[in-house]
Amino acid sequence: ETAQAETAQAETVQAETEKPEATSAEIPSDEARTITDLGGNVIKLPPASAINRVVVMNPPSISMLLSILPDTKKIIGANANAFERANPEILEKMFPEWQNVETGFMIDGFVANTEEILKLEPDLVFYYGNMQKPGIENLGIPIVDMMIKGENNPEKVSVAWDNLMREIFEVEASTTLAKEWEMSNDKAQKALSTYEGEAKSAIYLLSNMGGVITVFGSGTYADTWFEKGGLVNAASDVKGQSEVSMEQMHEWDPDYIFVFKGTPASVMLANQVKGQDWSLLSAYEHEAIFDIPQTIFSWGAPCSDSPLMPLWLISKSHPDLLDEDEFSKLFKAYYERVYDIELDDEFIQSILNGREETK
Amino acid sequence: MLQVKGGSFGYTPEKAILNNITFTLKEREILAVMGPNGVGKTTLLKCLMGILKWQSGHSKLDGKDSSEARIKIGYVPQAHQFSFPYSVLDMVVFGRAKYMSVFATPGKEDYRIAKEALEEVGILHLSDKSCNRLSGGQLQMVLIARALAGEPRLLILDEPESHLDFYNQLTILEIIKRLTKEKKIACVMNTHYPNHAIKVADQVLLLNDCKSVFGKPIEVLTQENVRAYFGVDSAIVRTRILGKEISTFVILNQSLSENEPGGARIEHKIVC
Amino acid sequence: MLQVKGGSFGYTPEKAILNNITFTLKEREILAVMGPNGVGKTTLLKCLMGILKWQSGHSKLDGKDSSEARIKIGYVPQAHQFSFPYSVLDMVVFGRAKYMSVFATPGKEDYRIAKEALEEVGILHLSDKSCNRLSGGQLQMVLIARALAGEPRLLILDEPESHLDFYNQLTILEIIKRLTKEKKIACVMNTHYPNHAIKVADQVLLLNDCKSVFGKPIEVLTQENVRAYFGVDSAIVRTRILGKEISTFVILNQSLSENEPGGARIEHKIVC
Amino acid sequence: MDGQKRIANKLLALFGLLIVVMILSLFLGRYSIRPDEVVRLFKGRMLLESYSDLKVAEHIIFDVRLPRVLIAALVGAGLSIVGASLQGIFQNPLVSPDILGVSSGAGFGAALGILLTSGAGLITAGLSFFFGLLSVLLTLSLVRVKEHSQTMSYILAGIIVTSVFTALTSLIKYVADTEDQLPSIIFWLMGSFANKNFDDLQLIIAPILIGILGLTALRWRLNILSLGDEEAFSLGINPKRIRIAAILFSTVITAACVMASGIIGWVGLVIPHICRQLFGVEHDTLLPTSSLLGASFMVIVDCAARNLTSAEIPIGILTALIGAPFFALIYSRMKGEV
Amino acid sequence: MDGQKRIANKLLALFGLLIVVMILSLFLGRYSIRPDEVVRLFKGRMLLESYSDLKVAEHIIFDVRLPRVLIAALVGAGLSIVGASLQGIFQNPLVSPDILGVSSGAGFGAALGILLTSGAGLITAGLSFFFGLLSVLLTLSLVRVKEHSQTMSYILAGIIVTSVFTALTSLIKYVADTEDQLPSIIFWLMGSFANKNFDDLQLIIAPILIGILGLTALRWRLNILSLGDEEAFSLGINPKRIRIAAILFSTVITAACVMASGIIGWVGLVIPHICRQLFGVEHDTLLPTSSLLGASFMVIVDCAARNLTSAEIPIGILTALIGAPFFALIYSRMKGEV
Ligand SMILES: Nc1ncnc2c1ncn2[C@@H]1O[C@H](COP(=O)(O)OP(=O)(O)OP(=O)(O)O)[C@@H](O)[C@H]1O
Ligand SMILES: Nc1ncnc2c1ncn2[C@@H]1O[C@H](COP(=O)(O)OP(=O)(O)OP(=O)(O)O)[C@@H](O)[C@H]1O
Ligand SMILES: [Mg+2]
Ligand SMILES: [Mg+2]
Repeated sequence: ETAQAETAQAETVQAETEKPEATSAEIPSDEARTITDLGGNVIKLPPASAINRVVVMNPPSISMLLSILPDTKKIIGANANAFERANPEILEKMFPEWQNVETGFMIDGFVANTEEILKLEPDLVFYYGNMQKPGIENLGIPIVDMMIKGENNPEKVSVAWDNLMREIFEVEASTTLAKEWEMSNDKAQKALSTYEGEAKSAIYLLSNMGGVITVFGSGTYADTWFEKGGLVNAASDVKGQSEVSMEQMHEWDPDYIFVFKGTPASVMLANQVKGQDWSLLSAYEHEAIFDIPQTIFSWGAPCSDSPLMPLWLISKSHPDLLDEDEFSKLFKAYYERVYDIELDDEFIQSILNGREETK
Repeated sequence: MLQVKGGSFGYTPEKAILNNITFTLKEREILAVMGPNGVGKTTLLKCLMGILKWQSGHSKLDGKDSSEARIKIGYVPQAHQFSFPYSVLDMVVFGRAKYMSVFATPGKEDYRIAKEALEEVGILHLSDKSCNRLSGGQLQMVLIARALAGEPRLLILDEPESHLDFYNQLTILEIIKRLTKEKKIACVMNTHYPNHAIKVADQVLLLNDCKSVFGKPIEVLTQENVRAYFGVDSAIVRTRILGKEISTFVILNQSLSENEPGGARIEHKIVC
Repeated sequence: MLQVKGGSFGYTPEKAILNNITFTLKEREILAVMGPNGVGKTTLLKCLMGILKWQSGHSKLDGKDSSEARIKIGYVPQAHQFSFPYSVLDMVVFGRAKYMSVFATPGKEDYRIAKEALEEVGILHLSDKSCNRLSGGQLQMVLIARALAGEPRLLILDEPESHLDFYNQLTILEIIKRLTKEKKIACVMNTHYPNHAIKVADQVLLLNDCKSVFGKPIEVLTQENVRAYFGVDSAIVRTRILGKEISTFVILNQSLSENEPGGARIEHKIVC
Repeated sequence: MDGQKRIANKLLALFGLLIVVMILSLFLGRYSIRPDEVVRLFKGRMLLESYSDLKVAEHIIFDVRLPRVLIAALVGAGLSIVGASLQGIFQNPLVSPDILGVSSGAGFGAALGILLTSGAGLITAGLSFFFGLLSVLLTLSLVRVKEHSQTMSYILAGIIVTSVFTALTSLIKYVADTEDQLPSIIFWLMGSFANKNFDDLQLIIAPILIGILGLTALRWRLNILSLGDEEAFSLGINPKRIRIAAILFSTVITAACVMASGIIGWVGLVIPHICRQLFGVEHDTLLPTSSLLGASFMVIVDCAARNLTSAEIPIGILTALIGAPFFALIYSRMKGEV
Repeated sequence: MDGQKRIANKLLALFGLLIVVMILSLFLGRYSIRPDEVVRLFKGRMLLESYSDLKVAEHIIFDVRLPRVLIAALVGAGLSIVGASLQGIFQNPLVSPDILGVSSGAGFGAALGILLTSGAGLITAGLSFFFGLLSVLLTLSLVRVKEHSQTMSYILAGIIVTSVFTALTSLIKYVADTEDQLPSIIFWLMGSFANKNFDDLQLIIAPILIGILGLTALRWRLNILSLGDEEAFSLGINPKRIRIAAILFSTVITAACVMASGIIGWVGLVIPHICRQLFGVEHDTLLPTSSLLGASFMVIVDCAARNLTSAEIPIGILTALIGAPFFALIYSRMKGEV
């Protein structure tokens, strides 16, 4: 909501900071409009109809574009990581061209190669934070910052992304992400309102790879997810993302473990991780280790499916309050509302069953 | 020209190596420093040079503290090894460094002087050879040439004749003598060879832990002194060969060879 | 015991330093190698030692190729510098290394022998001193002791008297002589001092680029040979002092000092 | 020898320190176990009893902490003794255990393993060890035998091989999956003792111990090597053979260390310097003291890394932050004898 | 001097090579511009004309490629000349430009800058440069003046300072925001010329050129330093003053290089070795040839990095992969003279 307010304000502000060559040649001045991006920059943009070639440098926000853009062919460049945390079948459905999108222009998945960007001739580039800026500024191409500094609330982030994209592409729709979030929050509150007793503890296991266990402590998305899901973060004494030892896991001994990437939950539940003994953890005993679902993107990060995440968490941690069948229905309905896509039950089940071990 | 007054030095506070060294050397004079191994000859030279600091007393060159007058001193050290293989000519040109501003490189004049110095010691033909491919004696000659290239007022040499064949020994001694006389410089050299001292030195400094003798070679290198300082019987023999009288220092080592070798130096060590 | 036959060596293919060196050395004999600077004395020793490989010919020790018999050779090199400050005793014990298995460390016996060697050269009192705090002469003594600690059959010394005061020069020569006689070993040493050769050597090898002379000192160090090989006039003077006759090698340098110093060695260089 | 007795005493003291440090660090960890419980568990182990109320504690002490402490000690000892040996062999105090390319080779092997198997299993460990050895063999084969200045030749060859393997590792990082594999590779290369267990210990114990014993046995010979080749040769020993032997032992140790815990720098460079200041330059004493002090140091640092925060602090940070002041202290007491 | 003329010719040839390499690399890039268009654009620049049909091409050549090529050349020249100088000063062929802690200090400064400002702006650059200088001043202040073996003292002090700053950098990485700061820091430290522009060039041109000129002016004195302190002293010059001067020039260069392009290893170590083989050990020739060859090398490598793939290959990979065989070739032709 704050982002929206800012945007509204900024529209009246004249873009004085803009370098002249960034505007005059590309955009006929009468059609020009200005918006304020999430980094607070005021940007002159051509009308939505003139934006036909879009490059997205940060992985998760591409999911917003897919939910908004009528013509996904407009996306011509993306960060390769955008597709790694996605379910290929859903990608295929929503973005049939995804295999042909240019990804090579990113150096180390981090900054853009100027000459490659220019070769793509984009009308608009989405980037994430000042660090990605050097290669793309002053090219005469409008660039839009998608990072809200210091914001760790996935609801705020995903809503801001959604609103900004809608504004840029001038899309009017009945289902905005803000509305979806409202519905999701209502649902979650209602379900949890009957719960009494101590909040259960959980760990957001970022990854367990090659003997290295990384978790999300406080100051991360985990804060919001667990709060909305009626859980407490067992790792809240850790700041940010951090490597921890198995001994520390025992000390925390969380009730639930949610796995973002790396070794899938099934392997840990089978206690088959090389060199790690999971069998003495409570979560193992109660089979309470789950892979965070991946659809258009992983639900562990802000994306256009984010409103589903709290409800999924509740369905796992409090099946008595919101059981899996009910969640499947909510999931199905969400996809119909937001993307106009019908998912069959079997497919939904396969997504909720977690990931396979990749070799 | 060179004055040393009450100079003392020790590597450790407990034990002084040099005690109250005092002498004066005039222009055109050569001083030979003699004494047993480890008595402090090299240490004395390093003090004169300013590499080591006198702990008491001082040495003055032309009235200036010798560490300030360092630019006027040419030094040929005792032992050597190089990590970078410079050519002989380049090595000798280094002797010119002190005359050049920090950012300068040697000019034609410097190379000319370096070549002259090489010619003077008779190894101009080695100019282009790499210093780490020289024989021990050749290297010694190069270092002497380098000191000469610095056009010193005072030349300090640590055992300049070591590693040289006896032709070169004579050559170097002659050069030192000639330069000292011609160029109005003074010279201090360590030597283990009384013959060499007798041949070229105007003064001899006989070093010892507590007492040192300074004077003319013939006066200093007496049978008594040599016995007291080195523990060896000796004599200076005068022979007439081919119509010329030659003084030669001879060691009378029968006493030694009849005793156990390696035994104590019976008459050595003067009582302090 | 030591046989060298037709030995040749050169650092570069174009120019051989050593040509067709042939000599035989018996037990209890000392060979003095002489020659001008850069003629190849050190090179010869390194070839004997096996550090450098003969390019033709060979040298045999007790009938074995000398590179195989390396364990029986003690070597004292010419120039030195250490990066690690071992104590004198430790340094001398290194001489025992060749007798020990690869994984062994020196035992009591080794230390005893090392101390004996130190005593033999008269520097037992330096045992605990660090090698990088010794005077040049002291270091030379340490290295000689180290070679002795290896109980060699053949002792090779490169200018062992350099840097030594004349008492120590005599000591070391005496030690070499005594060991050679007593322990039935042979010894090859470089020297620039004819007096030393005359005093201790049984044989002298006078080296030159193309021709070398081998024989008894008095026979080899003739006035003619010295002039031909070194370009210096000399004589062997016999004096009677304190009832003992002493032979001393004397250089008659008037010819030199009257000529330009550094000038060409007029009568030098034998025609090959 | 009076000196030898004094050295034996010092070694004994260092060994005692190591034992104390190791036992103490078994008592410390993020999972809270009361000291009396630890003692009870130890007793239990010896009496072959097991307490069901202390199941987790038992697991933590014997399966988590114990192997980790042992590995840290082995790696610390190994890297330090290798550093001390190689510094002597190459007569250069800037030489560290990875001078001949072991670490870069082993690092490459591990990265390759992670790329191929997406995990840090036996294959990764094997590849790491294999490429560690291979890189040094490559270095040795590059060394020209006729070379005059042998040690420089080794060092230059090492630089070449190191740079090639480092580049190849970067190449792997470059093609690796940025989401899963890349972080694993980066973490792995950063070096850590987190989550090491008895399997890891089993892998490295033999090579490291053999290497340490080998180097210790060679210790006196290394003195002679440190005098330079010509000198060693003239003392009647074959410097090349000893050098090769020492290099091979060192390589085995370093490769095993990298295999177990990634690339841990600094220790192998600095511990020998500290020991040289404290106990003298003789390899005879330098090698055993370095390995004992290195082991204690590493156990202490790892204990700190485990305990200070709930997140594992990368070992590299702590090695330097704990080691640097220590080193500075020793260094300021030095008398310019290096 | 005949020799001097020969050297002048070599320098001229190297300079020519550099110019050719720089011009050629302006023609090459991922965005295809026809050679004739490049030529036209150059003409246009000189005639102060601008072609509207080549607007993008003009931007790419003059605002993207040109500053980048210039920066690569400066950094290559700077690091190489610093390596050559410091190797001489410390009489140790393993010395690289970061021996006294510059790189680690500058790296820390940059990491701190990124942490504080979340960006790589002027503040980050300034902090980087500042801490680069500071680290060397720290090192110098740690060096005991009375020290007997001066060079070892410098090197050990450098190790201490380096390790502390490296640890501090890791600490910053550890507390940095993993979302955007950490990748920025890692990316920055890895070293890259990607997305450099004239602002970056302006920042580094003065310090690097001043440093190169200073070192070149000192080049002959460095010969004398390389003989060792006592020797230099006995030749009537003050080794300490020259050493400090050379170190300060080197520090300014290295700090500027790190500020511009992160930590690029290897070049400063290897180019001097190559030049020593090709042109001899005299610093008189070694310094200018190192800087010219280093510049050409860096421009070539960077050109390859830009062109080979669309996602730039990190410069560190290519430096090693291109440089190593080259180095191996030179090395195998060496005659053991190092
Ligand atoms: N750096 C040092 N630190 C401590 N003691 C030293 C150092 N250098 C030399 N000494 C000691 O000081 C004494 C004098 O040494 P110096 O080198 O001056 O002797 P010298 O007279 O030149 O001997 P030589 O004739 O053998 O060259 C010796 O006993 C030596 O052991
Ligand atoms: N490593 C080397 N490479 C090439 N040439 C060398 C090398 N070492 C010595 N030489 C040359 O070989 C010749 C013989 O050297 P050597 O050291 O054997 O002489 P020497 O007789 O021992 O001289 P000195 O009496 O001065 O010690 C000299 O001309 C020298 O320049
Ligand atoms: Mg001396
Ligand atoms: Mg010789």
